[in-house]
Amino acid sequence: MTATRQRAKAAPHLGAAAGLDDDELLAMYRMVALARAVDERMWILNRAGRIPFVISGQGHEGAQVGVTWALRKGHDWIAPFYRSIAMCMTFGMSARDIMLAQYARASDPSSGGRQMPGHYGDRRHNLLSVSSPVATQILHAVGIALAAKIRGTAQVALTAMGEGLSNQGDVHEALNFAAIHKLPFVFLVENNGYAISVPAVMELAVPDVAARAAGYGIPGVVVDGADVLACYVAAKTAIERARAGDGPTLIEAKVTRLTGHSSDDQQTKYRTEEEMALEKGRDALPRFRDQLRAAGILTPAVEAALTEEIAAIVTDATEFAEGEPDPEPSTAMRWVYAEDWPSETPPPWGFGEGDDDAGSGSEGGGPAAGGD
Amino acid sequence: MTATRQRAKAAPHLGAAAGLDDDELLAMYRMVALARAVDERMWILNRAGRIPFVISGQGHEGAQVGVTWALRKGHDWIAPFYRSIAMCMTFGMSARDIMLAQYARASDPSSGGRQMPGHYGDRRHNLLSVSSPVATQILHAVGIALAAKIRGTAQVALTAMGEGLSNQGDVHEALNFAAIHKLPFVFLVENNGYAISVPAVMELAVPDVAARAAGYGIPGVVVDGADVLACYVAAKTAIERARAGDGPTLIEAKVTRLTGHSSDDQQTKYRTEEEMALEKGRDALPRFRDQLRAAGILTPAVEAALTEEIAAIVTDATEFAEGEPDPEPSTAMRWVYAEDWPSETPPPWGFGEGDDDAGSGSEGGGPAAGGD
Amino acid sequence: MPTRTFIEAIRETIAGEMRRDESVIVLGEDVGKKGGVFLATDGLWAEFGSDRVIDTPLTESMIVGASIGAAVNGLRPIAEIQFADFIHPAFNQIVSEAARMRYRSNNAVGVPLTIRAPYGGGVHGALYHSQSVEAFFSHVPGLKVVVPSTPYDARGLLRSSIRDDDPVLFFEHKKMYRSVRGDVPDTDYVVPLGRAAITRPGTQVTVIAYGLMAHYALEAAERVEEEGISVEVVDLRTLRPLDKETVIGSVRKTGKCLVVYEDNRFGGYGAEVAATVAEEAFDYLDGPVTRIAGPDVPGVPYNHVLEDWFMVDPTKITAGIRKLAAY
Amino acid sequence: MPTRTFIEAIRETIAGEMRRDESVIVLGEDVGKKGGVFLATDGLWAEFGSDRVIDTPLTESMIVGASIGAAVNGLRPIAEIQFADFIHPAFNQIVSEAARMRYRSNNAVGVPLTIRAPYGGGVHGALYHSQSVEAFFSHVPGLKVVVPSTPYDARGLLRSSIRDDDPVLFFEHKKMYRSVRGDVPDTDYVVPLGRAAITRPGTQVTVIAYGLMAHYALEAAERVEEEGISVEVVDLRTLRPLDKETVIGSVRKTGKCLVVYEDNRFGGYGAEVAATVAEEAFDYLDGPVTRIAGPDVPGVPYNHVLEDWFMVDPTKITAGIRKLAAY
Ligand SMILES: Cc1ncc(C[n+]2csc(CCOP(=O)(O)OP(=O)(O)O)c2C)c(N)n1
Ligand SMILES: Cc1ncc(C[n+]2csc(CCOP(=O)(O)OP(=O)(O)O)c2C)c(N)n1
Ligand SMILES: [Mg+2]
Ligand SMILES: [Mg+2]
Repeated sequence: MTATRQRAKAAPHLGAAAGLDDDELLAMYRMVALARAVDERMWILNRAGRIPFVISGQGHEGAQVGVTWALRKGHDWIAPFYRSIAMCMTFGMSARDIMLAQYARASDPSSGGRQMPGHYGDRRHNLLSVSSPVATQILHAVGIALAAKIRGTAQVALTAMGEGLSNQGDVHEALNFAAIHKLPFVFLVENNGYAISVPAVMELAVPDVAARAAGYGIPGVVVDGADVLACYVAAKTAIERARAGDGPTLIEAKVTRLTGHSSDDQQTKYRTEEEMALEKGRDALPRFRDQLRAAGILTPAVEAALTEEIAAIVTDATEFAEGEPDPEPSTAMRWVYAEDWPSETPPPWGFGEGDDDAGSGSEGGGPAAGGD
Repeated sequence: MTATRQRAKAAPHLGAAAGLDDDELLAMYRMVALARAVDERMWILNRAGRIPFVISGQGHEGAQVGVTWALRKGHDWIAPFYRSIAMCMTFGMSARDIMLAQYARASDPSSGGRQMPGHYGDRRHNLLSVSSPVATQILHAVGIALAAKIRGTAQVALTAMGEGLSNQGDVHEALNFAAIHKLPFVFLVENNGYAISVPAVMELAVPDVAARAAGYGIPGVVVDGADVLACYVAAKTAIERARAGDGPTLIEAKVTRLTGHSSDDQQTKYRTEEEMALEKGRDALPRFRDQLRAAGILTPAVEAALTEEIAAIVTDATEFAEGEPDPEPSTAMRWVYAEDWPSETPPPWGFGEGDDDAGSGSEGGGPAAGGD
Repeated sequence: MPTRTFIEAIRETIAGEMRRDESVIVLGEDVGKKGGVFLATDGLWAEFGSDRVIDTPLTESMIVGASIGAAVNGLRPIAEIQFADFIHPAFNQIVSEAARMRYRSNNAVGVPLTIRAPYGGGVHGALYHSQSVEAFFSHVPGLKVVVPSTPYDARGLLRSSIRDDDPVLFFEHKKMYRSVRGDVPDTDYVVPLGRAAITRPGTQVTVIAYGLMAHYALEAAERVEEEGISVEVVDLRTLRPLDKETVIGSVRKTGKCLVVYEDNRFGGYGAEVAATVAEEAFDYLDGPVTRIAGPDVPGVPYNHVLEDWFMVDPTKITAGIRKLAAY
Repeated sequence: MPTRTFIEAIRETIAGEMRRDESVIVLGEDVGKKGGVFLATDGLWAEFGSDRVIDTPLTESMIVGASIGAAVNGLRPIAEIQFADFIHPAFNQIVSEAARMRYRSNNAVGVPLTIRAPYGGGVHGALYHSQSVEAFFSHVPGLKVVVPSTPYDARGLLRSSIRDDDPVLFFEHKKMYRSVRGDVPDTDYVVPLGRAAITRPGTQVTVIAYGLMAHYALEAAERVEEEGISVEVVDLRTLRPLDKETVIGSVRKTGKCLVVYEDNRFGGYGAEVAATVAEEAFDYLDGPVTRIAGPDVPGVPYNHVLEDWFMVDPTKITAGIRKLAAY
């Protein structure tokens, strides 16, 4: 955070309404920019053939940083989803941690290289492990909130997902239960207008997912996901409400998906060039930058230092992850259960690295998996 | 329908607003009363040890008859639930058909004795077979509506269920899809305030299930389930809307459960005597009777004839079902698939009736299954 | 030693664990005031209150999913699924989430969760209140699956399950709830997961069973004893992890093996047992590993004639033993 | 004869059936404009319009449940589940509803529905984009389960599935989509459900496999041929109903049987095959029925080292054959 030290003078007012001082604003901006830089590097590595799959948070970072900033780190809980890079980083994961997941290294804190990139999680930071069959995590977050209430821990649990996922049955069951018991729970919907190729009008019959909140007797709030401070304020209100025992809130942040769904997706097949160009205007990163510049918080000197710092972090993270070892096959049967179970026997081929043509198959390599 | 012929003079106006003439009003009343009479007989048979299990529609009949009356018999579709006796009878099933299900006879049109009573269905009348894991049927009804739209059949599909079931994930997914495609679909929630022993406040955080409709951009209507004509009007509006291509409607009828959840349930454990006494006042049967009496449609002569007719129908149905044979074991492996499949082999014990101690077991008979 | 019905043993065990460890909670449909449709949780709501005995909405996926979350944040939930037949809406949460959380997080997060469900037929429950669902779950690495057959085992195994750090599916045959009684000591004993019991020693045929079928197997064994057939009965108790040692040991001794299960035969749990025995005891087999199991129709029919036809019972097992013994 | 990749054969078959029968519709996530994440439905939306090629919301239970209803009311839906791993939210609709509708209604209502799903590992898909789920569904009476291995069979079996009056689960190994090619005649042939194929005759060991493993089995058979081991390969093609005649016939001839599957070993589909063979060909067996299958961990790990360790491949099958042949 050297950058924050070099700032010349504090602009008045920008964070006032939100109760954030300039240091915090700059730290938030740094997080948005850092998450973006890590994300961009992932795509470069993918194109260069270094990592086989990327799923991105670009266009969602503002909402994620704004919302997460309002939680208590190391105390509250988050059940994230595959676009939650900025959220996970705001809540404690480092650029190295994210890169270790891209490379699926043994030291990857999310899964030890067992899961695809995008399936983040870090027990040290109360970030629950992401799975692929998405929307399930809303119930985990609700259960975490239930335990918080029963145990009296004053924790709040938050989950995030796309508008597409919010149509899954688990979301209905979760909101209903959380509302009945007034659980300390916040539901963030990051609505980017698409579920892979399916546009919002084919996913939902209402313009706002937030309209669903009324059916559970909870507040439903729509917020511009490109407005970091608005996201922060919405989250702060919801979290205070939750912590006070007044129950859950649904926050819908309208965001944009600046990339294809994943590195396996060709979005030009279902999205026009014009639309994609327009979407760039809804990106929180330049908007927040402009705000901070105008407020005099992000001076040229601060910005230059920050850019340099971020580049260094991303390069360090990449090089570190590149250099880390893959997991050993001998670890592959560990942690099926908490203990090793005598009758769960290894396969006849044991744990050897296998001879050279193991895994080759008659058919050669298959196509990369589409979707997430 | 002899009763309707003996009526002395038509009272003006009672059905006018609903567009129903006196003959129809009387026929509707007859159906409410008949369904009640069949239902009451089921309990008598259960107490007498003739049939092992009863699940009842008492308290729901007014809403069921009112709503179903607005559909086109033999054309539209219904996916009912276990309390839908009056609905199924209004749509074409006879008292005999219902009784055959109680006795699980071979000629039971619902399932040939394969399913528990309450799992009605009749392909001849476009009544879809009920299963136990409830709420699933909403998706079947939505699919029927989808086919109706694609095939251009001008059919409407309706499903019914309790407020408890409406919390299942399938309901969320179904309403969303039906709304997006403006399917000819009507969703009837029969809210009786309990899911077995769980009161509404523990099932839902809102007083009305209908509040959920807004989240799908469809109308949500609350109607007094003891008001047969109001139910009819609400359904008529919804069905016309559906048939016109304007999409689904959620109708919530506030009803009462006059019995325990089923013959296995002791409701005094979770419901006070006062509450149960009060609930009797919310019964559609006496209310509709009073309306028809006051309107001069249900004259003493008509009423007497009707009472007699209904008693005869119920007795006939019971005796008929009593006399019908059980299914043959030799049929037990039929209709796993449309055709008999050579490799699906019968068990080593074939299809014999088994010797005397077959099925006895060391433990004797078990307890009856609770719940539905 | 005190005598208990099967369901009493279960109820008291839950209460005992709740007294012993305040992180244990119970949730499910009608588990509160009503005490469960079979009364397995009767009295718990009065004793522990609505914070620890939670009547949920009618949503199985939520019951399991929220239990997973609660387990992650310090509780040990006991989730009741009203009937095993209604576990299917929770399939995704169990199979994708509970089973894989520890492995996918490389041991960062565990899910100490017990899911109880009444299973089994013979009680006029028809297609949807009679199912045996153990085959689905015992196939999934990361889950443990327990099916006790006696009040003693029910208590000891339920204790082990609740105290276990991984998700356990605990299936109780509903026909046994009130009809099976047995001695249950007042001590804090446990029956460890993953250990089968030889409930009757014998020399000529091994019968492998669990749950209600473990009783029927004993009865069949008694019947054929008069005919001079000596049967060893293995009650598996835990289906996953399977106690291969006991199973294979018994078959190596007797040379013949009959696997009995109530579920549909094709692809049922007994298929794995039969395949394992057929492979690992091959040199000791004096006859084919055979199976007596439920017919391959989509559920137990309701009508009593059809239900009797469906259900595996001591007579049908007896016939299977005779045939195998004569091989 | 024209040559097609596996996925081309599937895509053209769907298009052909849609042209032939206007009651055939396609629904699923991203099946429209995008043509599916694997492009299995590419071009259909342009040809048949959004009434018959429906991009659904991200809700698998709805996809299957609404398909059941549509099938009841005169359509023949082909539902796509984007990855077999995501079929679990639809488990209840498939197992409780689609499978049981005909039986529970005593043949009043049938469900002519085909559910397609890409399955299988070896493509860096990790725990949740690599699963084999056939064991769950082949256990359920009322469902048919098909796993083709060649473009020829894919076309013939998909035709049979779509035209079938019962629910069929049609699993396509995603690694084969573009890597497997083969001859596919332009005729309207069908491959009947329930018939296995002997894809390589042999005398000493029968290897039973399906899907991608049917290819690997052939490759392994070729490798051991040089060593003088003659292997017969049975490609099951339909897992339920199982073609017992072909399977048992082959094992009676060779006397040895190796069952190969990619799914977790314990309780996998191959357990049923092994148990059946062990029972019904007992007198002909010269060695134990053995299995080469996926290790018992909760999913295929992502990292390539671990994935290679997990995946059954020709080398691992070869080792299994050698060991069995030497028995
Ligand atoms: C249960 C399940 N079904 C399907 C998928 C495949 N899938 C992954 S992401 C996705 C679209 C999600 O869209 P949305 O929720 O809007 O999130 P976004 O990707 O737009 O941020 C789909 C269909 C999945 N992962 N899980
Ligand atoms: C999936 C599933 N879970 C549980 C049950 C057991 N069950 C049957 S009816 C019922 C309560 C239903 O309540 P509600 O929807 O309000 O309908 P009501 O019986 O009050 O008319 C329960 C829990 C079931 N049949 N299916
Ligand atoms: Mg989206
Ligand atoms: Mg109710």
